[in-house]
Amino acid sequence: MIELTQQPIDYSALTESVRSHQAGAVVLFLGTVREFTGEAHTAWLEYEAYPEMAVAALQRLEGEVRRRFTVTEAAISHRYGRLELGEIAVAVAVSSPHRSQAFDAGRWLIDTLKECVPIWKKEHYTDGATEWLHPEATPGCSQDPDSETTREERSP
Amino acid sequence: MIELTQQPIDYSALTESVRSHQAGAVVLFLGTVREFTGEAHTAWLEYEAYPEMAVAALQRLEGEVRRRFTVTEAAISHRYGRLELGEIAVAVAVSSPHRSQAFDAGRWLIDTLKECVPIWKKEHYTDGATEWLHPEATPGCSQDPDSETTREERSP
Amino acid sequence: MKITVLLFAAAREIAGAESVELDLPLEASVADARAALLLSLPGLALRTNALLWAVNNEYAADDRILHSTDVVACFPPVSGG
Amino acid sequence: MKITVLLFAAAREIAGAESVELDLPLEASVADARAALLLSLPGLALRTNALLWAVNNEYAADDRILHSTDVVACFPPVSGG
Repeated sequence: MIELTQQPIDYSALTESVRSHQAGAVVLFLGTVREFTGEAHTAWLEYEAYPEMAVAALQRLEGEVRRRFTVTEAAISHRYGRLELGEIAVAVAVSSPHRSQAFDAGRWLIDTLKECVPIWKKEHYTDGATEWLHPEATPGCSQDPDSETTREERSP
Repeated sequence: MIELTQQPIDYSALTESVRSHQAGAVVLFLGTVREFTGEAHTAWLEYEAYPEMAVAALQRLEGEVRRRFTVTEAAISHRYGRLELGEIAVAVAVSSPHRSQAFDAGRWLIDTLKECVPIWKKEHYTDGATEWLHPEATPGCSQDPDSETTREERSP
Repeated sequence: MKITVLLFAAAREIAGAESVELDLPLEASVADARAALLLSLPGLALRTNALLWAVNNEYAADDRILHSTDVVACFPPVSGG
Repeated sequence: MKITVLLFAAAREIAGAESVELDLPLEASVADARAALLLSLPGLALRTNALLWAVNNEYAADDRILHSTDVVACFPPVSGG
Protein backbone atom coordinates (compact mmCIF):
# COMPACT_ATOMS: atom_id res chain seq x y z
CA MET A 1 0.00 0.00 0.00
CA ILE A 2 1.38 3.33 -1.14
CA GLU A 3 -0.09 6.73 -0.32
CA LEU A 4 0.88 10.34 -1.01
CA THR A 5 -1.62 12.54 0.76
CA GLN A 6 -2.36 16.03 2.02
CA GLN A 7 -4.50 14.59 4.85
CA PRO A 8 -3.28 13.44 8.29
CA ILE A 9 -1.74 9.96 8.12
CA ASP A 10 -3.74 7.15 9.75
CA TYR A 11 -0.84 5.00 10.98
CA SER A 12 -3.16 2.45 12.62
CA ALA A 13 -4.77 1.69 9.26
CA LEU A 14 -1.30 1.44 7.72
CA THR A 15 -0.18 -0.96 10.46
CA GLU A 16 -3.32 -3.09 10.14
CA SER A 17 -2.66 -3.34 6.39
CA VAL A 18 0.64 -5.19 6.99
CA ARG A 19 -0.46 -7.50 9.83
CA SER A 20 -0.68 -11.15 8.78
CA HIS A 21 -0.79 -14.64 10.30
CA GLN A 22 2.39 -15.31 8.32
CA ALA A 23 4.24 -12.54 10.15
CA GLY A 24 5.49 -12.64 13.74
CA ALA A 25 6.89 -9.12 13.66
CA VAL A 26 5.66 -5.69 12.61
CA VAL A 27 7.79 -2.54 12.61
CA LEU A 28 6.22 0.89 12.18
CA PHE A 29 8.28 4.04 11.74
CA LEU A 30 6.79 7.53 12.07
CA GLY A 31 8.62 10.69 11.07
CA THR A 32 7.12 13.61 13.00
CA VAL A 33 7.63 17.37 12.98
CA ARG A 34 10.24 18.19 15.63
CA GLU A 35 10.20 21.56 17.38
CA PHE A 36 13.93 22.09 17.89
CA THR A 37 16.96 21.25 15.74
CA GLY A 38 19.88 22.54 17.76
CA GLU A 39 19.08 26.21 18.36
CA ALA A 40 16.64 26.44 15.46
CA HIS A 41 13.04 26.67 16.61
CA THR A 42 10.56 25.34 14.05
CA ALA A 43 7.07 26.86 13.88
CA TRP A 44 5.73 24.62 11.11
CA LEU A 45 6.89 22.75 8.03
CA GLU A 46 5.90 22.80 4.41
CA TYR A 47 6.42 19.69 2.29
CA GLU A 48 6.40 20.01 -1.48
CA ALA A 49 6.13 16.92 -3.67
CA TYR A 50 6.57 16.09 -7.35
CA PRO A 51 3.50 13.88 -7.07
CA GLU A 52 3.72 11.71 -10.21
CA MET A 53 7.39 10.87 -9.70
CA ALA A 54 7.01 10.53 -5.91
CA VAL A 55 4.26 7.93 -6.28
CA ALA A 56 6.36 6.04 -8.85
CA ALA A 57 9.35 6.14 -6.48
CA LEU A 58 7.28 4.91 -3.52
CA GLN A 59 5.93 2.03 -5.61
CA ARG A 60 9.45 1.10 -6.64
CA LEU A 61 10.55 1.14 -2.99
CA GLU A 62 7.70 -1.13 -2.00
CA GLY A 63 8.74 -3.65 -4.65
CA GLU A 64 12.43 -3.35 -3.85
CA VAL A 65 12.01 -3.94 -0.11
CA ARG A 66 10.25 -7.22 -0.90
CA ARG A 67 13.17 -8.30 -3.08
CA ARG A 68 15.85 -7.31 -0.58
CA PHE A 69 14.26 -8.57 2.66
CA THR A 70 11.99 -11.34 3.86
CA VAL A 71 8.99 -9.07 4.04
CA THR A 72 5.40 -10.28 4.29
CA GLU A 73 3.77 -6.89 3.66
CA ALA A 74 5.00 -3.32 3.33
CA ALA A 75 3.17 0.00 3.32
CA ILE A 76 4.27 3.64 3.02
CA SER A 77 2.37 6.88 3.44
CA HIS A 78 3.91 10.33 2.93
CA ARG A 79 2.08 13.56 3.60
CA TYR A 80 2.71 16.92 1.94
CA GLY A 81 1.48 20.47 2.37
CA ARG A 82 1.61 22.33 5.69
CA LEU A 83 2.38 20.29 8.82
CA GLU A 84 2.22 21.52 12.40
CA LEU A 85 4.56 20.52 15.25
CA GLY A 86 4.20 16.87 16.21
CA GLU A 87 2.28 15.89 13.09
CA ILE A 88 3.28 12.82 11.11
CA ALA A 89 5.07 13.50 7.82
CA VAL A 90 5.81 9.90 6.89
CA ALA A 91 4.83 6.43 8.08
CA VAL A 92 6.45 3.18 7.01
CA ALA A 93 5.15 -0.23 8.13
CA VAL A 94 6.57 -3.67 7.38
CA SER A 95 5.79 -7.17 8.58
CA SER A 96 8.09 -10.17 8.48
CA PRO A 97 8.18 -13.67 9.93
CA HIS A 98 11.00 -12.61 12.29
CA ARG A 99 11.86 -9.34 13.96
CA SER A 100 15.39 -8.87 12.67
CA GLN A 101 14.19 -8.68 9.06
CA ALA A 102 11.32 -6.38 10.04
CA PHE A 103 13.71 -3.90 11.67
CA ASP A 104 16.19 -4.08 8.79
CA ALA A 105 13.47 -3.65 6.16
CA GLY A 106 11.82 -0.74 7.98
CA ARG A 107 15.11 1.05 8.38
CA TRP A 108 16.11 0.49 4.77
CA LEU A 109 12.73 1.79 3.60
CA ILE A 110 12.87 5.08 5.47
CA ASP A 111 16.58 5.62 4.73
CA THR A 112 16.07 5.03 1.00
CA LEU A 113 12.86 7.05 0.90
CA LYS A 114 14.72 10.04 2.30
CA GLU A 115 17.41 9.68 -0.38
CA CYS A 116 15.26 9.03 -3.42
CA VAL A 117 11.65 10.19 -3.23
CA PRO A 118 11.17 13.68 -4.74
CA ILE A 119 9.71 15.50 -1.76
CA TRP A 120 11.23 18.63 -0.18
CA LYS A 121 10.90 20.16 3.23
CA LYS A 122 10.79 23.90 3.92
CA GLU A 123 11.35 25.00 7.49
CA HIS A 124 9.33 27.93 8.82
CA TYR A 125 11.05 29.12 11.97
CA THR A 126 9.47 30.97 14.87
CA ASP A 127 11.53 34.10 14.05
CA GLY A 128 9.86 34.26 10.61
CA ALA A 129 12.83 32.93 8.63
CA THR A 130 12.32 30.14 6.12
CA GLU A 131 14.75 27.59 4.72
CA TRP A 132 14.56 24.81 2.14
CA LEU A 133 16.41 21.80 3.47
CA HIS A 134 18.58 20.33 0.74
CA PRO A 135 21.04 17.67 1.73
CA GLU A 136 23.98 16.86 -0.50
CA ALA A 137 22.99 15.04 -3.67
CA THR A 138 23.12 11.27 -3.17
CA PRO A 139 24.72 9.70 -6.24
CA GLY A 140 22.85 6.43 -5.75
CA CYS A 141 19.51 7.94 -6.63
CA SER A 142 20.40 10.86 -8.82
CA GLN A 143 23.02 9.99 -11.42
CA ASP A 144 21.06 7.72 -13.72
CA PRO A 145 17.91 5.66 -13.71
CA ASP A 146 19.75 2.35 -13.17
CA SER A 147 22.08 3.48 -10.44
CA GLU A 148 19.71 2.70 -7.59
CA THR A 149 19.54 -0.92 -8.62
CA THR A 150 23.26 -1.04 -9.26
CA ARG A 151 24.09 0.32 -5.85
CA GLU A 152 21.72 -2.06 -4.16
CA GLU A 153 23.20 -5.07 -5.90
CA ARG A 154 26.60 -4.10 -4.59
CA SER A 155 25.38 -3.73 -1.01
CA PRO A 156 25.88 -6.65 1.40
CA MET B 1 4.47 3.49 30.40
CA ILE B 2 4.63 -0.18 31.36
CA GLU B 3 1.77 -2.65 31.06
CA LEU B 4 1.34 -6.39 31.67
CA THR B 5 -2.16 -7.30 30.65
CA GLN B 6 -4.51 -10.13 29.75
CA GLN B 7 -6.49 -7.81 27.45
CA PRO B 8 -5.75 -7.08 23.76
CA ILE B 9 -2.96 -4.51 23.40
CA ASP B 10 -3.97 -1.05 22.13
CA TYR B 11 -0.83 -0.19 20.16
CA SER B 12 -2.23 3.14 18.99
CA ALA B 13 -2.57 4.31 22.60
CA LEU B 14 0.96 3.06 23.27
CA THR B 15 2.28 4.95 20.23
CA GLU B 16 0.43 8.15 21.17
CA SER B 17 1.99 7.94 24.65
CA VAL B 18 5.51 8.32 23.19
CA ARG B 19 4.82 11.02 20.58
CA SER B 20 6.34 14.39 21.45
CA HIS B 21 7.28 17.69 19.84
CA GLN B 22 10.82 16.93 20.98
CA ALA B 23 10.93 13.73 18.92
CA GLY B 24 11.24 13.51 15.15
CA ALA B 25 11.08 9.72 15.07
CA VAL B 26 8.84 7.04 16.55
CA VAL B 27 9.48 3.30 16.22
CA LEU B 28 6.81 0.77 17.16
CA PHE B 29 7.47 -2.96 17.26
CA LEU B 30 4.66 -5.53 17.46
CA GLY B 31 5.25 -9.21 18.17
CA THR B 32 2.29 -11.17 16.78
CA VAL B 33 1.22 -14.83 16.85
CA ARG B 34 2.60 -16.50 13.72
CA GLU B 35 0.80 -19.46 12.19
CA PHE B 36 3.77 -21.44 10.83
CA THR B 37 7.29 -22.01 12.18
CA GLY B 38 8.89 -24.25 9.61
CA GLU B 39 6.57 -27.24 9.38
CA ALA B 40 5.01 -26.63 12.78
CA HIS B 41 1.44 -25.31 12.51
CA THR B 42 0.37 -23.25 15.51
CA ALA B 43 -3.29 -23.23 16.55
CA TRP B 44 -2.94 -20.81 19.45
CA LEU B 45 -0.43 -19.69 22.07
CA GLU B 46 -0.49 -19.53 25.81
CA TYR B 47 1.71 -17.01 27.60
CA GLU B 48 2.44 -17.48 31.29
CA ALA B 49 3.96 -14.66 33.34
CA TYR B 50 5.54 -14.26 36.77
CA PRO B 51 3.65 -10.99 37.11
CA GLU B 52 5.44 -9.27 40.01
CA MET B 53 8.89 -9.94 38.62
CA ALA B 54 7.83 -9.28 35.01
CA VAL B 55 6.53 -5.82 35.90
CA ALA B 56 9.74 -5.08 37.81
CA ALA B 57 11.80 -6.25 34.82
CA LEU B 58 9.78 -4.12 32.36
CA GLN B 59 10.22 -1.06 34.57
CA ARG B 60 13.94 -1.67 34.71
CA LEU B 61 14.07 -1.96 30.90
CA GLU B 62 12.22 1.32 30.50
CA GLY B 63 14.78 3.06 32.71
CA GLU B 64 17.73 1.33 31.09
CA VAL B 65 16.73 2.24 27.52
CA ARG B 66 16.67 5.89 28.54
CA ARG B 67 20.20 5.60 29.93
CA ARG B 68 21.59 3.75 26.92
CA PHE B 69 19.94 5.71 24.07
CA THR B 70 18.77 9.23 23.30
CA VAL B 71 15.16 8.36 23.94
CA THR B 72 12.41 10.93 24.46
CA GLU B 73 9.74 8.46 25.63
CA ALA B 74 9.47 4.68 25.84
CA ALA B 75 6.52 2.37 26.44
CA ILE B 76 6.10 -1.41 26.64
CA SER B 77 3.01 -3.59 26.84
CA HIS B 78 3.10 -7.40 27.14
CA ARG B 79 0.03 -9.58 27.08
CA TYR B 80 -0.38 -12.99 28.69
CA GLY B 81 -3.01 -15.73 28.74
CA ARG B 82 -4.40 -17.30 25.58
CA LEU B 83 -3.64 -15.60 22.25
CA GLU B 84 -5.09 -16.47 18.86
CA LEU B 85 -3.28 -16.34 15.51
CA GLY B 86 -2.35 -12.82 14.50
CA GLU B 87 -2.93 -11.31 17.93
CA ILE B 88 -0.34 -8.99 19.47
CA ALA B 89 1.73 -10.51 22.28
CA VAL B 90 4.04 -7.57 22.84
CA ALA B 91 4.29 -3.93 21.75
CA VAL B 92 7.29 -1.66 22.25
CA ALA B 93 7.24 2.02 21.30
CA VAL B 94 10.06 4.57 21.52
CA SER B 95 10.51 8.13 20.36
CA SER B 96 13.76 9.95 19.78
CA PRO B 97 14.92 13.19 18.17
CA HIS B 98 16.45 11.20 15.27
CA ARG B 99 15.51 7.94 13.59
CA SER B 100 18.74 6.03 14.07
CA GLN B 101 18.44 6.17 17.85
CA ALA B 102 14.74 5.26 17.69
CA PHE B 103 15.48 2.11 15.67
CA ASP B 104 18.41 1.14 17.89
CA ALA B 105 16.45 1.70 21.09
CA GLY B 106 13.39 -0.21 19.86
CA ARG B 107 15.49 -3.15 18.78
CA TRP B 108 17.43 -3.23 22.04
CA LEU B 109 14.19 -3.10 24.03
CA ILE B 110 12.56 -6.07 22.32
CA ASP B 111 15.80 -8.10 22.22
CA THR B 112 16.44 -7.54 25.92
CA LEU B 113 12.82 -8.10 26.86
CA LYS B 114 12.94 -11.51 25.21
CA GLU B 115 16.07 -12.40 27.16
CA CYS B 116 15.15 -11.09 30.58
CA VAL B 117 11.46 -10.69 31.31
CA PRO B 118 9.97 -13.77 33.06
CA ILE B 119 7.25 -14.71 30.59
CA TRP B 120 6.96 -18.09 28.85
CA LYS B 121 5.25 -19.18 25.67
CA LYS B 122 3.51 -22.53 25.22
CA GLU B 123 2.73 -23.58 21.66
CA HIS B 124 -0.53 -25.38 21.01
CA TYR B 125 -0.21 -27.00 17.58
CA THR B 126 -3.04 -27.89 15.24
CA ASP B 127 -2.27 -31.62 15.71
CA GLY B 128 -3.02 -31.30 19.43
CA ALA B 129 0.60 -31.38 20.59
CA THR B 130 1.85 -28.73 23.01
CA GLU B 131 5.35 -27.44 23.68
CA TRP B 132 6.89 -24.96 26.08
CA LEU B 133 9.44 -22.87 24.22
CA HIS B 134 12.59 -22.53 26.28
CA PRO B 135 15.60 -21.02 24.59
CA GLU B 136 19.05 -21.61 26.04
CA ALA B 137 19.64 -19.75 29.27
CA THR B 138 21.12 -16.31 28.60
CA PRO B 139 23.90 -15.67 31.12
CA GLY B 140 23.41 -11.91 30.93
CA CYS B 141 20.07 -12.00 32.65
CA SER B 142 20.18 -15.14 34.70
CA GLN B 143 23.44 -15.49 36.59
CA ASP B 144 23.16 -12.72 39.14
CA PRO B 145 21.22 -9.54 39.69
CA ASP B 146 24.09 -7.30 38.57
CA SER B 147 25.06 -9.16 35.45
CA GLU B 148 22.64 -7.37 33.15
CA THR B 149 24.19 -4.04 34.02
CA THR B 150 27.68 -5.46 33.77
CA ARG B 151 27.07 -6.85 30.32
CA GLU B 152 25.52 -3.63 29.12
CA GLU B 153 28.43 -1.55 30.32
CA ARG B 154 30.77 -3.70 28.29
CA SER B 155 28.70 -3.38 25.13
CA PRO B 156 29.71 -0.81 22.53
CA MET C 1 14.14 -22.54 57.68
CA LYS C 2 11.18 -23.08 55.38
CA ILE C 3 11.51 -21.56 51.91
CA THR C 4 8.63 -21.61 49.44
CA VAL C 5 9.83 -21.77 45.84
CA LEU C 6 7.44 -20.46 43.19
CA LEU C 7 7.49 -22.50 39.98
CA PHE C 8 6.56 -21.37 36.47
CA ALA C 9 5.97 -22.76 32.98
CA ALA C 10 7.46 -26.25 32.36
CA ALA C 11 8.86 -26.35 35.92
CA ARG C 12 5.35 -25.85 37.29
CA GLU C 13 3.91 -28.49 35.00
CA ILE C 14 6.59 -31.08 35.83
CA ALA C 15 6.13 -30.43 39.55
CA GLY C 16 2.37 -30.49 39.24
CA ALA C 17 2.25 -27.56 41.63
CA GLU C 18 2.63 -23.77 41.56
CA SER C 19 5.13 -23.88 44.42
CA VAL C 20 7.09 -26.29 46.58
CA GLU C 21 8.24 -25.88 50.16
CA LEU C 22 11.85 -26.68 51.01
CA ASP C 23 13.36 -27.18 54.46
CA LEU C 24 16.82 -25.58 54.31
CA PRO C 25 19.53 -24.83 56.87
CA LEU C 26 20.08 -21.21 57.89
CA GLU C 27 22.32 -19.35 55.44
CA ALA C 28 21.52 -21.82 52.68
CA SER C 29 22.37 -20.59 49.18
CA VAL C 30 20.52 -20.80 45.90
CA ALA C 31 22.75 -23.79 45.09
CA ASP C 32 21.53 -25.51 48.26
CA ALA C 33 17.94 -24.78 47.31
CA ARG C 34 18.56 -26.19 43.85
CA ALA C 35 19.93 -29.44 45.35
CA ALA C 36 17.01 -29.73 47.75
CA LEU C 37 14.51 -29.04 44.97
CA LEU C 38 15.96 -31.81 42.80
CA LEU C 39 15.82 -34.29 45.70
CA SER C 40 12.20 -33.35 46.22
CA LEU C 41 11.29 -33.30 42.50
CA PRO C 42 13.64 -35.57 40.52
CA GLY C 43 11.61 -34.93 37.38
CA LEU C 44 13.23 -31.49 37.17
CA ALA C 45 16.71 -33.06 36.96
CA LEU C 46 16.81 -33.04 33.20
CA ARG C 47 16.48 -29.29 33.37
CA THR C 48 18.99 -28.70 36.14
CA ASN C 49 21.36 -26.56 34.12
CA ALA C 50 18.65 -24.59 32.48
CA LEU C 51 16.60 -23.66 35.54
CA LEU C 52 16.92 -20.02 36.55
CA TRP C 53 16.42 -18.65 40.05
CA ALA C 54 15.07 -15.35 41.23
CA VAL C 55 15.06 -13.83 44.70
CA ASN C 56 12.78 -10.89 45.44
CA ASN C 57 12.02 -10.36 41.73
CA GLU C 58 15.64 -10.31 40.59
CA TYR C 59 17.73 -13.03 39.01
CA ALA C 60 19.98 -14.70 41.62
CA ALA C 61 23.30 -16.54 41.23
CA ASP C 62 24.11 -19.85 42.90
CA ASP C 63 26.02 -18.23 45.76
CA ARG C 64 23.17 -15.94 46.77
CA ILE C 65 22.36 -16.57 50.47
CA LEU C 66 18.66 -17.02 51.21
CA HIS C 67 16.71 -15.59 54.10
CA SER C 68 13.40 -16.85 55.42
CA THR C 69 11.60 -13.72 54.23
CA ASP C 70 12.88 -13.95 50.63
CA VAL C 71 10.46 -14.54 47.77
CA VAL C 72 12.16 -17.31 45.79
CA ALA C 73 11.22 -18.52 42.32
CA CYS C 74 12.57 -21.15 39.94
CA PHE C 75 11.77 -21.36 36.22
CA PRO C 76 13.13 -22.29 32.77
CA PRO C 77 14.72 -19.70 30.45
CA VAL C 78 12.18 -17.11 29.45
CA SER C 79 10.45 -17.07 26.05
CA GLY C 80 8.16 -14.06 26.03
CA GLY C 81 7.87 -11.45 23.31
CA MET D 1 12.53 21.17 -30.13
CA LYS D 2 10.67 22.72 -27.22
CA ILE D 3 11.18 21.05 -23.86
CA THR D 4 9.24 22.12 -20.77
CA VAL D 5 11.23 21.63 -17.57
CA LEU D 6 9.22 21.28 -14.37
CA LEU D 7 10.84 22.97 -11.38
CA PHE D 8 10.40 22.16 -7.68
CA ALA D 9 11.25 23.49 -4.24
CA ALA D 10 14.10 26.06 -4.17
CA ALA D 11 14.55 25.77 -7.95
CA ARG D 12 10.92 26.76 -8.43
CA GLU D 13 11.24 29.66 -6.01
CA ILE D 14 14.46 30.97 -7.59
CA ALA D 15 12.91 30.74 -11.06
CA GLY D 16 9.69 32.29 -9.87
CA ALA D 17 7.83 29.75 -12.02
CA GLU D 18 6.66 26.15 -11.84
CA SER D 19 8.23 25.38 -15.21
CA VAL D 20 10.42 26.89 -17.89
CA GLU D 21 10.42 26.23 -21.62
CA LEU D 22 13.75 25.54 -23.34
CA ASP D 23 14.47 25.55 -27.07
CA LEU D 24 16.92 22.69 -27.64
CA PRO D 25 18.41 21.04 -30.74
CA LEU D 26 17.22 17.56 -31.66
CA GLU D 27 19.05 14.85 -29.71
CA ALA D 28 19.97 17.30 -26.96
CA SER D 29 21.07 15.68 -23.71
CA VAL D 30 20.30 16.48 -20.08
CA ALA D 31 23.65 18.28 -19.98
CA ASP D 32 22.52 20.47 -22.87
CA ALA D 33 19.27 21.21 -21.08
CA ARG D 34 21.21 22.10 -17.94
CA ALA D 35 23.36 24.58 -19.88
CA ALA D 36 20.31 26.13 -21.56
CA LEU D 37 18.47 26.38 -18.23
CA LEU D 38 21.37 28.24 -16.61
CA LEU D 39 21.55 30.67 -19.53
CA SER D 40 17.85 31.29 -19.13
CA LEU D 41 17.91 31.45 -15.31
CA PRO D 42 21.36 32.51 -14.06
CA GLY D 43 20.02 32.57 -10.50
CA LEU D 44 20.15 28.81 -10.49
CA ALA D 45 23.89 28.81 -11.18
CA LEU D 46 24.86 28.60 -7.55
CA ARG D 47 23.06 25.28 -7.41
CA THR D 48 24.41 23.88 -10.67
CA ASN D 49 26.14 20.89 -9.15
CA ALA D 50 23.33 20.06 -6.79
CA LEU D 51 20.42 20.18 -9.24
CA LEU D 52 19.01 16.78 -10.12
CA TRP D 53 17.21 15.88 -13.33
CA ALA D 54 14.40 13.46 -13.98
CA VAL D 55 12.96 12.24 -17.27
CA ASN D 56 9.59 10.50 -17.30
CA ASN D 57 9.59 10.14 -13.48
CA GLU D 58 13.05 8.59 -13.24
CA TYR D 59 16.36 10.19 -12.33
CA ALA D 60 18.40 10.92 -15.46
CA ALA D 61 22.15 11.25 -15.98
CA ASP D 62 23.83 14.04 -17.96
CA ASP D 63 24.17 11.90 -21.10
CA ARG D 64 20.50 11.02 -21.30
CA ILE D 65 19.15 12.07 -24.74
CA LEU D 66 15.88 14.00 -24.62
CA HIS D 67 12.88 13.59 -26.89
CA SER D 68 10.16 16.13 -27.46
CA THR D 69 7.57 13.93 -25.70
CA ASP D 70 9.66 13.48 -22.51
CA VAL D 71 8.44 14.86 -19.20
CA VAL D 72 11.52 16.62 -17.83
CA ALA D 73 12.01 17.95 -14.30
CA CYS D 74 14.81 19.69 -12.44
CA PHE D 75 15.07 20.04 -8.66
CA PRO D 76 17.45 20.17 -5.67
CA PRO D 77 18.38 17.06 -3.64
CA VAL D 78 15.31 15.67 -1.93
CA SER D 79 14.57 16.17 1.77
CA GLY D 80 11.34 14.34 2.50
CA GLY D 81 10.66 11.93 5.34
